[in-house]
Amino acid sequence: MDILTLFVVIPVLTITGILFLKDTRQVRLVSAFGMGIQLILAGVLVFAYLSARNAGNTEEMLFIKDYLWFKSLNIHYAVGVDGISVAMIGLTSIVVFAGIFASWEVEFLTKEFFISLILLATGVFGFFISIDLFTMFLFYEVAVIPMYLLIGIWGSGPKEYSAMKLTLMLMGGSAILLVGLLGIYFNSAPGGTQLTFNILEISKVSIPIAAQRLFFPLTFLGFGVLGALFPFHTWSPDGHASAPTAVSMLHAGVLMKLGGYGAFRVAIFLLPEGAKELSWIFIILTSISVVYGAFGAIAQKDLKYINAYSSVSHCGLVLFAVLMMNKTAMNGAILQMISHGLMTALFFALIGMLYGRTHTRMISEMGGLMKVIPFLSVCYVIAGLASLGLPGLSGFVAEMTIFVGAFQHPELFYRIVTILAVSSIVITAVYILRVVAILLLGPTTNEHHEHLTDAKWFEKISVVTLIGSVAAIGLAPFWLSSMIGTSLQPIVDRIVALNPF
Amino acid sequence: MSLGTFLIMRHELLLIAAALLVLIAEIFWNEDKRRYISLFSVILFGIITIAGFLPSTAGTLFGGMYVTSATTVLMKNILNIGALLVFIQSVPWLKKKENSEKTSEYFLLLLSTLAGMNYMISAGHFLMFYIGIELATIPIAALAAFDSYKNKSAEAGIKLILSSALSSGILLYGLSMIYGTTGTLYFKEVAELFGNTSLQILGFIFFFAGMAFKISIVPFHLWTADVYEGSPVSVTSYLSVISKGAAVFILIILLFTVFPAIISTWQKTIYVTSVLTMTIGNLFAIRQQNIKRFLAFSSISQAGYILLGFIGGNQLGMASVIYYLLVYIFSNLGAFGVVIAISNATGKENIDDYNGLYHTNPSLSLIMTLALFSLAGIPPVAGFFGKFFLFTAAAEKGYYLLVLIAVLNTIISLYYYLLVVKAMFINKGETPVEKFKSDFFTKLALAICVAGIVVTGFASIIFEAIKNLSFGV
Amino acid sequence: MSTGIPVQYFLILATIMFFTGVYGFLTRRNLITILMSVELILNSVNINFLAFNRYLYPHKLEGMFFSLFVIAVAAAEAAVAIAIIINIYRRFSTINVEDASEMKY
Amino acid sequence: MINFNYTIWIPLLPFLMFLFLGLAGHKYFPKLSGILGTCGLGIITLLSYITAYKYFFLSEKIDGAYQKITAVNTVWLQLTDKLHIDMGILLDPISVMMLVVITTVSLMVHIYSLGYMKGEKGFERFFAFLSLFSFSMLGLVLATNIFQMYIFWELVGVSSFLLIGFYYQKPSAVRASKKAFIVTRFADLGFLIGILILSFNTGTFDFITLTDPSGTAIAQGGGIAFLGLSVMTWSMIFVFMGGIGKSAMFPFHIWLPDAMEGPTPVSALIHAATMVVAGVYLVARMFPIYSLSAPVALEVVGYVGAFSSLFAAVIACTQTDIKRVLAYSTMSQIGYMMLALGVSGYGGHEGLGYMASMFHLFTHAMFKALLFLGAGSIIHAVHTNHMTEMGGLRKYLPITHLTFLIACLTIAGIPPLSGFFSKDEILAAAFHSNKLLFAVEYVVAGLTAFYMFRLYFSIFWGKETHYHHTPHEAPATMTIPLIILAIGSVFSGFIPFNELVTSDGKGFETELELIVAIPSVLIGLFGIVIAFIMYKKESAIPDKMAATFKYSYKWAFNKFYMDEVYLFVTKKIIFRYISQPVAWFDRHIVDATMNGIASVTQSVSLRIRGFQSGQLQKYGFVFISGAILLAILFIYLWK
Repeated sequence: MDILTLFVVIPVLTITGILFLKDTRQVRLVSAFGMGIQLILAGVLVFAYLSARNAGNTEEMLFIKDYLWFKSLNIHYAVGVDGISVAMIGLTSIVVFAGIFASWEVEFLTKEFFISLILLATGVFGFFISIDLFTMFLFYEVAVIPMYLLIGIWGSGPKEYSAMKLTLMLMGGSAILLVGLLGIYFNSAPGGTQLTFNILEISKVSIPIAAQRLFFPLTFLGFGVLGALFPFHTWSPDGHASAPTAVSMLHAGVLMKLGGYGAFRVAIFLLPEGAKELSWIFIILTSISVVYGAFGAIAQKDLKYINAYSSVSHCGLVLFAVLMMNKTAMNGAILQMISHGLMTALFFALIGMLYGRTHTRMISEMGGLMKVIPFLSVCYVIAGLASLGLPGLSGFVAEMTIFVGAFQHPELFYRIVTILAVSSIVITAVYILRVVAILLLGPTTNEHHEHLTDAKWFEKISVVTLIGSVAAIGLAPFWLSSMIGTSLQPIVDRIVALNPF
Repeated sequence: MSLGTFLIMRHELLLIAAALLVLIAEIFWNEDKRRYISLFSVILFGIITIAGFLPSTAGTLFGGMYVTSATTVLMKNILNIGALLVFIQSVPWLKKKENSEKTSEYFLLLLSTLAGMNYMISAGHFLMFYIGIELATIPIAALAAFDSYKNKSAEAGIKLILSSALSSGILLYGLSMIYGTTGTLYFKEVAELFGNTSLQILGFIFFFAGMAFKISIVPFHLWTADVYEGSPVSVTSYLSVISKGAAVFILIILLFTVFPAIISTWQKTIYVTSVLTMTIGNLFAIRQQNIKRFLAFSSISQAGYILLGFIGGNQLGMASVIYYLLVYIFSNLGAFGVVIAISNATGKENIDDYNGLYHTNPSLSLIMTLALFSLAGIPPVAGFFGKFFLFTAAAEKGYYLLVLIAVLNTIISLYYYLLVVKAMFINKGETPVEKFKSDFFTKLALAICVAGIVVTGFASIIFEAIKNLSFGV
Repeated sequence: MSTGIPVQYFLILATIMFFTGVYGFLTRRNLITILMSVELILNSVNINFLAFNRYLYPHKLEGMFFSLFVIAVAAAEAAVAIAIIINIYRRFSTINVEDASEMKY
Repeated sequence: MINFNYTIWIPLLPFLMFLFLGLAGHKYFPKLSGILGTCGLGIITLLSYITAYKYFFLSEKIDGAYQKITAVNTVWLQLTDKLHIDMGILLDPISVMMLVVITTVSLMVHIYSLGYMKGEKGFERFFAFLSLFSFSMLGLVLATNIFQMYIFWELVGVSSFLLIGFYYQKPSAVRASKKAFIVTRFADLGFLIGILILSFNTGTFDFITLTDPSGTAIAQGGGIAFLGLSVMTWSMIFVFMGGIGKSAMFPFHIWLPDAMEGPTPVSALIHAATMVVAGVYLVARMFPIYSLSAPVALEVVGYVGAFSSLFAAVIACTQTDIKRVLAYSTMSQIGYMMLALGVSGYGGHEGLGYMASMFHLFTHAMFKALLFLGAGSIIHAVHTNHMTEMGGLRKYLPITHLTFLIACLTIAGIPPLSGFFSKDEILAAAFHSNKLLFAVEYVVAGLTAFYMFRLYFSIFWGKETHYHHTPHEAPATMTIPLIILAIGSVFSGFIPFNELVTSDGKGFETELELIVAIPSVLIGLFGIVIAFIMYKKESAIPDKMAATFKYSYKWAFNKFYMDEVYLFVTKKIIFRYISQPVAWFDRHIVDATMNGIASVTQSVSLRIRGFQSGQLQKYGFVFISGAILLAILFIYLWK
């Protein structure tokens, strides 16, 4: 068993283990144990990856394992990672780990909850390790579908409506994506050799330009829906608002990253010429996402809605950067995915914890919580500062990399929209501070909130894990950035070879 | 020509023998022993199913009227598996007091239809085909009206028999034109002599309409929902899976081997009808309250997806169609199995009645969910693979737009499948289905279905085997 | 090759019969009459087969045999249909086709 | 070469102190954290003085010019092949000077706070934040590249936010901190855009490369034009926008008066002496580019500075909150510094304005910190900010009174106090290059003297006010810093800035230009006299004056309604006319479209249900017509 497959096997084993348990406490412990192992495994993977690179291994992907699955269609179960996937796997395991602790107090159908949650995680891990489009797509859908139950059963508010909307829109995206993938597959051998789903092999041929024009928009749009591309983002506010804490964390933190990662790994990498030709359309859409999401967040009253719109804005930035098609911007996109993943998970975790205490998410009904629950409040402020791009926390690193990268684009149009996107940092500051000011600072407005208890141990584990990661990336971004940068080189080389700027 | 050559007709002969045995048992067994008729039939049929997998040789009989090949054997085996599941599932239903008198009739009729289907699939001549198709249809009308004390059942019976008579008429009318223009009814010869004249196309369209009726392709599908709703659940499941499957098999054989000359015409026909079928099927399914009617429309839209495998006329297409049917058998019978179990236990057949089912009968709900996800094409269950291959087959020939329409349709279908899932898991039932224990047969059938749903997808060997036995135009 | 009535006449007759049958199927309210209309359709098909066989392909008998089988199958079909119609009559106390429409939409 | 490696500890130590106090202080040693923080800062101050000594007196000069020394530099984040953000320490005259200023004032403020903040809730938090601020500010001035500067620029912004909002349960403090952060953030947007444009055109962030007067960066940037101005000009104007925000120049000054909601030591440190001069420092840091490659941008700097100084001085004359008066005075003085930069040239005697600006920055830090700490001492004693509620305090607070008087005299430009020298250099520089700005500065000089002494007389003389508790002098922890800073204010004018801190690093000769100096002293005295007449004793003159110039007084008193303008823009335009419509649009148009697709599907589904009528014959009809239609379609249309 290779190390990468373990990332799928361990969650599956955990699920199997949970299936045979009756006691809620044991279910929690087993989940935490399984995901703890997963976290350790991710650490091992990072270490193994870095040492392999240091040892001079310059292959595009490492730890490649390839098993023929469906011979007639040349479908393989093929896994492999480069720095980007390693980083994403790291992110996922952190968020999942934190998510387990954030949902420690789920009482209703606990067993089913953790099974669905870990199933979702399985899909995400599988997605990131796959280098075969078929398996990638398979895991992608595996990750999406448990959302329905997770939101529908354990959610709040208009949960059924939100769950349905979210599922249908995301599956709609994946439907469009499927056509794009099939298009790539059937154009993967213009020389008449065997068709393939393998990303690495497809990247070595150049798909006819007519096909690229057709399939780039489909593929990008397909992934874009999950990446909350305007105007297909509306599942996000409703979905996040209704979802239980851990699900919001996982969804905004990890699942939305599937969109960005896929757009980058498939749409841009495999169809670079089409991307180059048509990127302007999506650049406009993503720029709208970035600014529009931020403005949308200002006017919201519900904490989760604010964060959902903020995610639209931040994830828009990911797609925006990916479309800029240069190394720095793409590097920024990956960093932004990781950074946003961590901090939005942190946000949702905190919102969940606040909700668990105050039983409301309306900012107007809370106030002055800093005095009552200082630990959570300080964490909230830190999350906010990370979100608005404070240096020293991860958001800054990612955003600056994106902005500098995007601004290196040779065409004036792209630089001007970059300035537009840059302006989102101010709007972000406005809505973050608005919330912080109303929610945490000032006198305690609601007398029911005067005797709330601060974070419990498991909540602290969840939050501290996330803050630690956010700060680690923010303070010392070099290793992560260069790990991603090295992995981006082949992709960039390919893009540059095809589209000399 | 020795008697041994008849052995290539093994499937049909065994079925007929079994039918006779059941009949004999019915006649000679006394009241006490009759209780075992269903068990006897199931075991008998189980043996037949297993025997179907014994290696066999290809060949022809009756001067080419009967043709068998590895492909047809495969198709028959798939049908056998499905029919076996239906047999097992219907045992508890047959044990009910009102049905105990008619147990052997039920098996007898089912076995005859299955024999008809097998003949149809193995036909090398339109006469054999016609006899097969009628043998497969007429007894089913009797089965649809099986619940003779229920209005709906009678209505279903009459709707089925008259519609199918009309469709046979039209099919035959088309066939007569084909005969008139080619002068032969042998598949092989028709294929050679078929041109592209207007009369032949007219004949083909009429013929196609008759076949489309069996597969319930829009606009020839209208009988489906009513008959599915009215018939006893076991019969419905048989209709939706086995009858439909057999018709799909023969249609793909006919299109690929008899009508390759007018491939461009039938591709367009398929294009139009498949878009109509999935869309209309889905649109109707959205609103359904009766679970059987719901599954009827779902099965109509499934037929639309299946047509995607036809359209390319490629080997991959045929393989994906056969494979999808195998998956579809497991998935749909899984869903029907749950419906049957609940219907038998409580008589409830509405989606509303499923509210809160998970809290009383978790395993049934899970099986239902699995089956519905498979029907919707959600990984990692087999339905995902099935749909993926169908779409791949269509995309291989460049029908991207059709694939897009199809995948968008799957979203609608996902919506209504999720409605059922929602009912079971999320909705609070005021009078939920009580907790009940299923008997051995139900459990067995559902276990096989679940195993099928889970394994068929991952085990690539199944698809590869089917692919090797398939052929293109 | 016999002279006399040209083959077209048979075909026209068959077509008229076919559409009469269809018309009857669509308009008559009595289930038995509908069944008879179906028989009309099947018989028109028979005429087609026979005429084609006799006039165009006289050296083989495929059409002849086909129509024989069609007649036989039609009989079986009618038997089942009538049985069901009787059941309908028992349940609905009518054999008007429009009354057998409990299930719709 | 002298080894400057140890300078890494100068910013690092406060950072560690911040982490230490922030994470552990609350639980384990809430009382001790003040002492710890102060000791830490004391060490840094010592290091800074050593560094200054070594840099100015021991390091090697080339061609008589101080060299820019990169003491430490490491790549923090590689962006493109050429562009990388470094973290490092750059020593040159201005950064070393700033080092001294920051550590000195910061140390004073730390010591002062030990007394001032004693017993406050969140004592340890206060010192943690102060450490964070010190770290950020030191990082800012020591930055080796513009991006590092931006990073610390943001960090000082956030520490300022945290400190203004220190009394987080006070709604006005919360509002003020929010306002400060958002306004400066908006300005920083300009800074960032400026950096992007600059780096795109020059391919580097590095200060040494960028500001090398003979380097390629300066030569290149002037060439490319966009909308009539060179790209370099654009980028410098944008960069300056950041400076405007941080230094509270018009029109981004509105946060500064409100920022006085923070504890007074904070106002002294951040909003008087150090952070607010970051904008000046920024322009000085980029000065060669402004001067050589973007003269238009430099003019903008000059005019913005001049206007702000006049604007703020006028408002300061009408305010009654003593901290607000000081805040406007700060804004006015920074306007001076900006103006000085704006009129300066590069190199040698041309660079007089540059030198003067830095000089004034230095002296201003001393006397303004002194003023604020004095004000803090007063507030500490009488528990109010409003000078209308004070009077005759000279008896109760002798030390405060004396030091405050020194500071007032210094800011009024009375020789031989330090303010006289630095202000005189600025006036001289303006005199030689731009007479209009020169004239404005004369007016401002008079106004400054007037409002400072208005303040002084109202507080320490004027009517005898009755106090609840008899005011008493502050403890030694508070008075010692006052005394030290007063000494600094008196004597720092004699530091030979013309030898040490110049635009090109080379020293040059300056002499006192009497033609400029004498009128300026006179106008200062004139202002003092007027204030003496109006406020020495309780008199009706101020009210009469206010009545006479009713409208202009009202305008000035209401700060020319700038707050209202901002409120209008943010509340009305952004919130009501952009955000809410966006939110509405999202819910009711975009989302409704998505839901619309679903409901259309539903309604279509309902519409077509008639096909499934349950009537066998209708089914038959559809069947037949379907078959016939298909046939027609394929025989006649698509064949």
